[in-house]
Amino acid sequence: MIDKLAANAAEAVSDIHDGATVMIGGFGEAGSPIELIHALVDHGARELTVVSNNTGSGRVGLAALIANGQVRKMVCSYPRSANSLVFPELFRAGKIELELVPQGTLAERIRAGGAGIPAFYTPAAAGTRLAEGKETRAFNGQEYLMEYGLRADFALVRAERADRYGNLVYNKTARNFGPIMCTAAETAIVQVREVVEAGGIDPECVVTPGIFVERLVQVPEPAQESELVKEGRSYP
Amino acid sequence: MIDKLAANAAEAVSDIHDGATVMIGGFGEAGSPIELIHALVDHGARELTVVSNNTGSGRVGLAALIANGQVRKMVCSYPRSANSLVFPELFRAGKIELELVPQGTLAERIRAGGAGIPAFYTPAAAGTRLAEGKETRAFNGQEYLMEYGLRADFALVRAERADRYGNLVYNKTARNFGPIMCTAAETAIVQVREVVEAGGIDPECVVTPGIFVERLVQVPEPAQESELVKEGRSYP
Amino acid sequence: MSESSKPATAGWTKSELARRVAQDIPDGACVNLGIGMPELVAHSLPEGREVIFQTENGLLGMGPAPPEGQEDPELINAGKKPVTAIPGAAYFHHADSFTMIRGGHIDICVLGTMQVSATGDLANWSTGDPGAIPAVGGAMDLVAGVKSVFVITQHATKTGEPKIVESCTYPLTGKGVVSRIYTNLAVLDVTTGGLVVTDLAPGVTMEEVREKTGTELTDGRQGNTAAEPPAGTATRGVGGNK
Amino acid sequence: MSESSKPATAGWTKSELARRVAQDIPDGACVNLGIGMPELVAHSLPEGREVIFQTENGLLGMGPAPPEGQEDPELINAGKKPVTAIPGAAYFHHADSFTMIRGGHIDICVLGTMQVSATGDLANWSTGDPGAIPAVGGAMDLVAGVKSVFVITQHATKTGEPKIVESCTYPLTGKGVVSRIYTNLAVLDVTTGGLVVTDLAPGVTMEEVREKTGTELTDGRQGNTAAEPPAGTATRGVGGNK
Repeated sequence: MIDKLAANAAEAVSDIHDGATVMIGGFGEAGSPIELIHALVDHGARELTVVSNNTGSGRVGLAALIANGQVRKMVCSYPRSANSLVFPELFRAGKIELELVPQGTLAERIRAGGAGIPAFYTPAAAGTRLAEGKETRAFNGQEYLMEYGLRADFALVRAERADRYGNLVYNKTARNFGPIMCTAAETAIVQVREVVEAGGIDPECVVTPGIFVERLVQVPEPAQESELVKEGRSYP
Repeated sequence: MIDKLAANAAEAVSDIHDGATVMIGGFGEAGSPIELIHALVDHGARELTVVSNNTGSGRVGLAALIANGQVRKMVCSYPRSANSLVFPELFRAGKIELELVPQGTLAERIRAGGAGIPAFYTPAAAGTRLAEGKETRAFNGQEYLMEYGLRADFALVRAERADRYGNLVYNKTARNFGPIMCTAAETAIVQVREVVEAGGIDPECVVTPGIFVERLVQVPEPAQESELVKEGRSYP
Repeated sequence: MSESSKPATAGWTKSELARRVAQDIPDGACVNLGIGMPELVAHSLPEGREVIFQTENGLLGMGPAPPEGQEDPELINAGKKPVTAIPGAAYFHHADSFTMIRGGHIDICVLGTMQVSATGDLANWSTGDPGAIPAVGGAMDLVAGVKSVFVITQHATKTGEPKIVESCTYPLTGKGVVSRIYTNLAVLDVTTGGLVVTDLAPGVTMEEVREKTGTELTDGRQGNTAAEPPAGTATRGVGGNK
Repeated sequence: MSESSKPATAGWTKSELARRVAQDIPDGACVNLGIGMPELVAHSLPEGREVIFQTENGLLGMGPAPPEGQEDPELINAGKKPVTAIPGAAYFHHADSFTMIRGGHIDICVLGTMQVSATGDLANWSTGDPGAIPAVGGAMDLVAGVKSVFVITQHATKTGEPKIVESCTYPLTGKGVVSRIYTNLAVLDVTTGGLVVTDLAPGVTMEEVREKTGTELTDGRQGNTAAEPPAGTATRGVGGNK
């Protein structure tokens, strides 16, 4: 019987290897799989390339992973925000690389990676500094950049509910990058609040079909990143 | 107040002009917007380019539109099927053009057109007769074809339920090309069985957000193409 | 003839400016608002006008901020602040969100800026300072894909430097992407013939606007090509893209 | 020493062949079945093996045909025949469906064929006859994207022409895409060293297979590199991609 549920977060992330590319869902704290990230901190894999829209806040979640020196390179659209302390410090010190990608291009590159599209053209960033070194091409007189599909060894994603096949639904704007990251990773690892019986999710309302999910971890009451930051917590 | 509901199918298709490109949803009869197509037969616009997976069956729906001499060119993946009579006859007589596109490439071209992607690369059809005349490019040692995004002046789509904003849900495998065609057309015209109040569709379950839909027509009991074909009916 | 001796405080306040922008957003439009001053536009729509707000982090039909205590950390806007969803809203993932944006499905986006040029170049993401952490977010996708890009900004910087310039010195967000500029002093259309002033804030003169602008301006107010209208009678010739 | 004098009816029946294919589909696999003979595979799985079927027209978790009278014209497979959905199924649109297919998320597809070559070229969409209506459907996307492409076919045409050939004469569906060929006579792996026979149907000899094949074959049955095993003892060395 197909059952993708892992015993816990530690088991789910245990084969993430040094040098892996890891996509991490979330837009700010919304959709950030904080328990999976903390398990990855405990696990200790290093030299990671992390693809995520932001770089975390405070010293928990993604920021803790970065603070712990496990990340060699970030691929993201917006690496600074109100409580983002760790990344800016390491970046200024030259201790972490950054590939800055416009948010829509980041999303489309991930989607392309998952869909078997090796490259596509986008108008975003044409004529700007972020076009430097990129191939350009005109279609109907407008300039476009060629961008490559992006794939990862692992994705860490947070969703609301799953069945044993890995079918997923999300919660509100915590959906963001989760569905496309599941498609673009060899191994998509998803933490969910709730696991239901097969058939417990309306097949018309499935957002991520189970084919894109390899492992599930149930975390009924995930920590709230902003609360931890407010309390001045750090991980580990 | 935003309300996209048109009085009837005739009104909804009344500005489809001669020479227009029209995407028509459906995989076989599932999702085929038969009442909108019949309204387009009545309306009479000619020299149309029609993008649709198939070419209809019998002498109703899409087959009736073709039989009526309104279609200059079909863009589709599978123009023949058990009851497909009209297209093969006209095609052999040289009276209709065909652009044959692999089904996944067709879907991706429509999706790209709707997403502002002018072109992309796909492995499908590389090294085959359908690659003739197409630009190829190698990525990681594999050969890909460059394919262009596809847009249309109009889309005719069938969905299950809508609210006044044009948010849509579909029914089972009748979903097929509908959601992507809505994104790729200047004017997406959708026939639905049911119209509900704003808020009557769970925002987590909306398949086509209303931004992609321009007009709605309510058809509570659409005709079933296969039934009409079985009865030997033709339209008009 | 100079009126530059008028107090520098003449012009629209931020909330008046937001209302001035909102006035040009047609009924039924789909609009994306940038972070900061653009967000004020949502609360400034004329009575009876229904506008749909999209936020690129995955919500169409964004409503106002929730009452205190009812914030949901999983229901936020692009600025990561708590919002609500209207009846008839839809959630979607990031690739679908940027299908809306890049695919030309959003009618208007309203963005703040650091500089905007005579040809509609926009610079609003980086000072180019080598010590700064570069962060672009969705701005480059928005300006590349949304049908009309409105800029809302103070006419000049706090130190009096023009933000409307012949050519941007800051790194660009997009080339030739801005349709219209709303400042505390004036409304300017970006045309193939350069910037055209179509409206002045009450008490503001063309001379003052010209003095505070780093590029040439045409006076395109209705009935005026060069002369000043009597104060307070500036007609509003801009009706959005209705 | 030739055994070609055996009756031509030796080998697997269609349903035995479908079972032989099903035996190599590992537990938990996601599988797409082509129209026609491949559809038989769905009903031929060994007891206790859970396999998820995808149909490219928008359903993951396709179940068997419904009882007569309970057909739903909006719940069909790629062959446009009525099917059902299992508990835990999901519906999706065509772009998402081909994300599964092109993106390498489907483990196995089983397709019929007109010809297949020594290098795994597949020709199953067109005779190339100028009078034929060309129709390709999703076959080219499937062979380009699915991890393992299994072909299920009669070993030869009705008129006795080999379908397994040195090089296809019909227009290709894809180049070098086939992993394994299942015929009424044998199972053949496509390897960089050419076609390798890994299993024979009961009562079928290597000689017979070679005679009916248009290209060279290696005998790769366990314990055999060239010699024939005693009839009926052909071991089954192929365990799918478990």
